Amino acid sequence: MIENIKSFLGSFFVTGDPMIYGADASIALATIGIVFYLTYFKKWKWLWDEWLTTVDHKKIGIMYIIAAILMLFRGGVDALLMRAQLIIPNNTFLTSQHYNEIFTTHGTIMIFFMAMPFIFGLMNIAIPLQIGARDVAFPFLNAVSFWLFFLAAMLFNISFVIGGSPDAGWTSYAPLAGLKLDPGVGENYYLVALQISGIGTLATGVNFLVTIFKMRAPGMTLFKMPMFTWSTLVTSIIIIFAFPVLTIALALMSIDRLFGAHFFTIEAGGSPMMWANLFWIWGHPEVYIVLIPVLGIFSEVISTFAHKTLFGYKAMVWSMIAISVLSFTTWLHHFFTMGNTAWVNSFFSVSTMIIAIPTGVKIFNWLFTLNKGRIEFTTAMLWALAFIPNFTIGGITGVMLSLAPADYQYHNSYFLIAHFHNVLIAGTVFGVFAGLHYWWPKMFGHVLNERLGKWAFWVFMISYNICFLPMYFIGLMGMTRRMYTFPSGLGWEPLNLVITLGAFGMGVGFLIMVWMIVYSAKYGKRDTTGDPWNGRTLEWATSSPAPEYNFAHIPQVETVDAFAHMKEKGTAGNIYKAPFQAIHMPNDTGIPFILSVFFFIAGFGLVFEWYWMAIPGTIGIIVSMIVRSFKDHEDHHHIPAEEVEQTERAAGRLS
Amino acid sequence: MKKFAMKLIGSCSLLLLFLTGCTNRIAVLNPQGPVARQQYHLIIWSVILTAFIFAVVLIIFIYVLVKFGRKNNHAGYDPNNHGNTKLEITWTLIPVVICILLAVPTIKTLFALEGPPKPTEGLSKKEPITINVTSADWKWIFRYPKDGIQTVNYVVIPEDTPVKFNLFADSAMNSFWVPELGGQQYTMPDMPMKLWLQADHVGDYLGRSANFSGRGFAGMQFHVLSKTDADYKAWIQTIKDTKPALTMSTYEDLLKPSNVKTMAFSSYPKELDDKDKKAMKKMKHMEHMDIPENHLDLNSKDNDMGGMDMSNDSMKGGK
Amino acid sequence: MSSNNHELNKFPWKHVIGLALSLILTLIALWVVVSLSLPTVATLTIIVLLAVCQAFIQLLMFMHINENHGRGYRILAIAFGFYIAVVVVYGSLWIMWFTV
Amino acid sequence: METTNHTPIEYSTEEGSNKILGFWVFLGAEIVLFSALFSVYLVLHSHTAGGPTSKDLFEVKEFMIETFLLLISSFTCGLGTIELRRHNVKGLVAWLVVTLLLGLGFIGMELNEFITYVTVEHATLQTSAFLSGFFVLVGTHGAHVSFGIVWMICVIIQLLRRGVTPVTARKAFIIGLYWHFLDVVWIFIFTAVYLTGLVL
Ligand code: HEA
Ligand code: HEA
Ligand code: CUA
Ligand SMILES: [Cu+2]
Repeated sequence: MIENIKSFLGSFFVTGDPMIYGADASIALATIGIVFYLTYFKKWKWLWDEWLTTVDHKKIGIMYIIAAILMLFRGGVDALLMRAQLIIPNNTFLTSQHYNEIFTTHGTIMIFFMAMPFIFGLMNIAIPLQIGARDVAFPFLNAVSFWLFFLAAMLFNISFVIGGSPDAGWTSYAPLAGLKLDPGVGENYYLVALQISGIGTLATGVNFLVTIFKMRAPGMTLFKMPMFTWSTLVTSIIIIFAFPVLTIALALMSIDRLFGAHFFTIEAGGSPMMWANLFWIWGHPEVYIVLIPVLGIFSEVISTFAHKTLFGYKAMVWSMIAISVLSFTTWLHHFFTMGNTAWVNSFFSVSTMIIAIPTGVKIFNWLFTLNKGRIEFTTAMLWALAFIPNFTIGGITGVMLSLAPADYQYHNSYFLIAHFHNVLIAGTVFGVFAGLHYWWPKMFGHVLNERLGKWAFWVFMISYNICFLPMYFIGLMGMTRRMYTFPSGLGWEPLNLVITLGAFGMGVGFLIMVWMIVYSAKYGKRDTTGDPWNGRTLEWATSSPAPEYNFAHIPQVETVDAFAHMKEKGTAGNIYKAPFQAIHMPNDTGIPFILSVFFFIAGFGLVFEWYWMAIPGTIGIIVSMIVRSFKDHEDHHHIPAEEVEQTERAAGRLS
Repeated sequence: MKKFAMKLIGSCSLLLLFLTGCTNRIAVLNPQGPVARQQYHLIIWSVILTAFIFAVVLIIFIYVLVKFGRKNNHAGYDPNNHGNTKLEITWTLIPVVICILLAVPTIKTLFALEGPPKPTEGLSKKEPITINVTSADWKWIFRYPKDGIQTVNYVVIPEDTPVKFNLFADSAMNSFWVPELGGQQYTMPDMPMKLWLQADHVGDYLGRSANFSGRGFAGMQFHVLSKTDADYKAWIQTIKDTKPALTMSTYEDLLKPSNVKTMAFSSYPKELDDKDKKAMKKMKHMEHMDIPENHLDLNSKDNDMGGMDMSNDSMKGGK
Repeated sequence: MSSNNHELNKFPWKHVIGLALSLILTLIALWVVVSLSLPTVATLTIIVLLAVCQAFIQLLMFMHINENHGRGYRILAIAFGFYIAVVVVYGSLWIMWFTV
Repeated sequence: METTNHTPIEYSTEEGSNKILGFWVFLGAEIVLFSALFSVYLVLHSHTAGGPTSKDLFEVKEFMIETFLLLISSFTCGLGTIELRRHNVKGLVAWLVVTLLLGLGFIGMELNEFITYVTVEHATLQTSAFLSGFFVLVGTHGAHVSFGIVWMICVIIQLLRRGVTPVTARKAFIIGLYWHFLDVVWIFIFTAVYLTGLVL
């Protein structure tokens, strides 16, 4: 009996590695610490009332961003561990198995649990404010999306200590990821966690699409929307039409693994290549899902700090629409080397390089927004400016990859690794950092420290180039990705060393940034006007942080850059002019959280194929949905006019 | 801002440095055969065009920052400058032209790579040879159907001769890559593939798997030795004379997950040849995937290796 | 019980026609497959076209895709969905059937 | 073209019309979801691994009855929507119940079909890639229908309890859209799986 329990625990918890015991201990300590803190300071009720049950888009946005920064840390530690292993040839710091798990979780976490949630967080913060709305179209669904993402991220992360992490790469190619070659539970974690967070992502897409289509302030026609709103609209469309394919791919692989079907197996006619096909039908649009929103952020930041209206507004919009339509016709460029006919490869080569054209249009429009501007070098602006050359490097190497015969030489080498970090970091990461600095005052009512921010910027940006530029060359030298170690004597040593140093430099940059956030929370300059940057769009028209109802009166929009126009005309004050009216707002609810906990339970059960756990979890999901269906007609309340008046007065807006 | 610009210029010149000098350590930029050379030309062509684009972006970028970024000097500030149709058309058309300039050689090269490479200038045309390659966990197995020998983790080819590599996989996918001789192709368990390569000269070229296949992946490295015709023939004879024969059970042991050193065998069981052949026949006739299952029989490990019956297509289910 | 809109009190012709059409198209498709021995490609083309017609019948006759209240957005969503569906199905078949 | 010159009750609130649009968008996503399943099925159709083929399995009579059941249920569901717009709870509920029964009939037949395949023909999910594709594609549709039945029951209960309000009307309208949509999907299954299975 005791032996049984022992051997069960031995396989349940990952054992045998001091690093993992360290992780076990720190997770346990952190959990105890948090529980103690909440109990001691009697914060449980606060946590539940203010956060776990909230449907306020601003709070949900903040939670997304906190979670994303934590995941950036986790993914970053993974990256640093990998780089530490590759600092010298034939290193034995990590075993092969451990390294494989680490790059898999690094890629997966960075894309699914860092990049996307960070972006969703900023969307949540900014979109309803930018379009002059009181909330998103479906606040309840919004909370569901967040909690599904959050609990899926937790599910994915516990794989590190319970059962073992996935080890077949973030692309999880069959047959390597199939049951026969990868029998552990790690791959199940990948499948189940991504499935759960994917559902949340799809819901986010629908939510923001409807929000932008239907909830804009009067007068804001589509072509008067701020650029971040446009980019969110386009992104939502890509999400809605790309994610179902991932849902299917994951589901089929799960059915293969759990129920012995033969979609991607080697036996019984399965087609491993079909996995690659499905994965990339989703996967290529996915890279634009994490890129296009930040293009919107850059447009906002560049036009704000060049103190100019955006150059070529219409071209900016149409190029994003073109990218979204084209993004669905290029997926094969990820497997040019799988024996396709020359016709197939030709088609996808050309369809891929065509994307350079609309992207280029955007680059030049930003450059000409800066032209004749009055450029103010705030930290947010620095991130946006650094984006332009750095992303262009990633973009043009993308075009080099798109030439299929040349890709035969680049594919899966460090050249590819360099390409996608150049676009993902110079694009997505710089973008969310710019957005974080830009909207921070709107979220918390104080400005981030500029001096520390600039330090973080320079350290991170320079290290980033030191880290990723050499990768192009080491790739051309023949080093492939996913090698847990490399032999000496091939001339790879110096470059690998430089790359690792760059990676740790980025770590330092990240630490400065964390310090900056902590420091600013204490000493940051308060933003009393609600408009710290002399902004151009409606989010700056309300106080910082915005009141629960966002705007006392829904603004009336006449032009692009609506708020700049209002300030010129002197009508900006209309938004908080007495008399006030009662405002209709959605109620807080615990159902999204509870529903997602059931998803977690069902998911954990599936990972271990414990149906005694998965089935009750599923029943819990269905019951939560039915309960919601029977209660959803009573989920609103009104904020009385007097309370609106008090709030506005407290924000110093009424004399 | 100056610092920033300096750094960018610095990294650019670094790029140039790498492209001009010391390329012989950079395998991809050191092509040793016609296939790699075609790809190399395409790569250089694309580097020139994209570098041009990058230069344009960089110049405008530095110009606007220097001109409009200086403190306290706002000459030329024009907050209402919001578009210029002529400019916008220009920067749409130039990339279009560049895309066309890239697309045409890409498509030409793709079709050219379908067949055996044309002989390198100044060298005579020779009959192609065929080598069957199987990736297993985690090693490369090479079979010479004409000479009946097998090697592991190294392969010898005659110089200046087109070699058709037929690619198979046991278990996971891998990718067969010898950068100095040419770009890669996957080996896939459900699907036979081919890759033409050719070495112009005698030499030792390093190859490795480019597609992750599990724990032993980093060790999936092999050497391609290119020899003169006479040396090649002599080598084959030596292998035949001095190396042991491969039995089916040794072969099955070989397929088990492990990293191994180089090996050679003077002969291998005929079944393996039949399997390779059968798979390839299916590839040729594979107008579409409407072919009986397990067209790569090599993978149905559990079928009866002794009594392979070619007329019977019944190795269903791999069980 | 009654509505002031006279449209609603009429016999539901649209729905009846929709049903009749869908039944007829279904039977035609079956007939093409079972009784006509056309070349495979022709048969498949015809039945796929018939299915697309049926989809339109459902959308127009039953699902009110064409009535007011945000018609543009609705049609956009469905049209984009069809675009992606065609790309996914056709693209996958092209890639997966004609490889090597 | 429908000329509705008044606003139907399900669209009468902002929430109602947002949710209906949201549901259409969701249907757009469902189109893609099924298209991915269709492409998998079609690619794997010939990968029978020596197991039964589509010609061995499909019975014209069976799948025609299934098709008619669904087509008619789509019609009755549409009649329900007309009653909804007449604010006639009884009529609406009656048609929904008819729809539901037809749907149950369909599910019953499909289950029966699956059970026959598994027990009589020994054609299971695990037999071949083709059958994996078949069971999962057709099964996903069946699961949608079953989910629709549970959902419709919930809507009927709410209609009976609360009558036609903007909230219940919106729900009744949306379940109608869902049901018609599943009919569209079935038409493609009928075409690409069953009829095609007789040809290829
Ligand atoms: C944010 C993410 C992001 C973005 C934006 C891009 C953008 C692009 N990517 Fe990248 N890509 C990835 C993330 C991204 N990619 C990832 C993660 C992978 C690897 C996945 C894996 O295997 O794990 C990958 C892999 C990848 C491959 C597969 C390579 C291989 O596996 O062998 C290819 C091949 O064509 C490619 C091409 C492109 C192209 C052409 C663009 C274009 O969109 C770039 C367009 C931009 C520009 C070109 C710059 C600006 C334009 C101008 C200044 C105008 C004029 C320019 C010209 C005419 C050249 N990418
Ligand atoms: C948005 C996405 C994103 C981001 C931001 C990053 C960020 C980084 N990535 Fe990567 N990466 C991917 C997406 C991303 N990556 C993907 C998709 C893959 C493919 C995976 C696969 O093959 O399946 C990949 C793969 C990948 C590889 C290839 C591994 C291999 O194939 O063998 C490498 C190697 O150097 C690497 C490095 C880095 C580094 C150094 C960073 C740096 O930017 C990280 C910056 C560092 C921090 C932010 C850390 C902060 C932490 C501290 C300061 C704490 C210090 C504490 C300790 C050391 C204990 N990444
Ligand atoms: Cu893949 Cu044949
Ligand atoms: Cu891509």
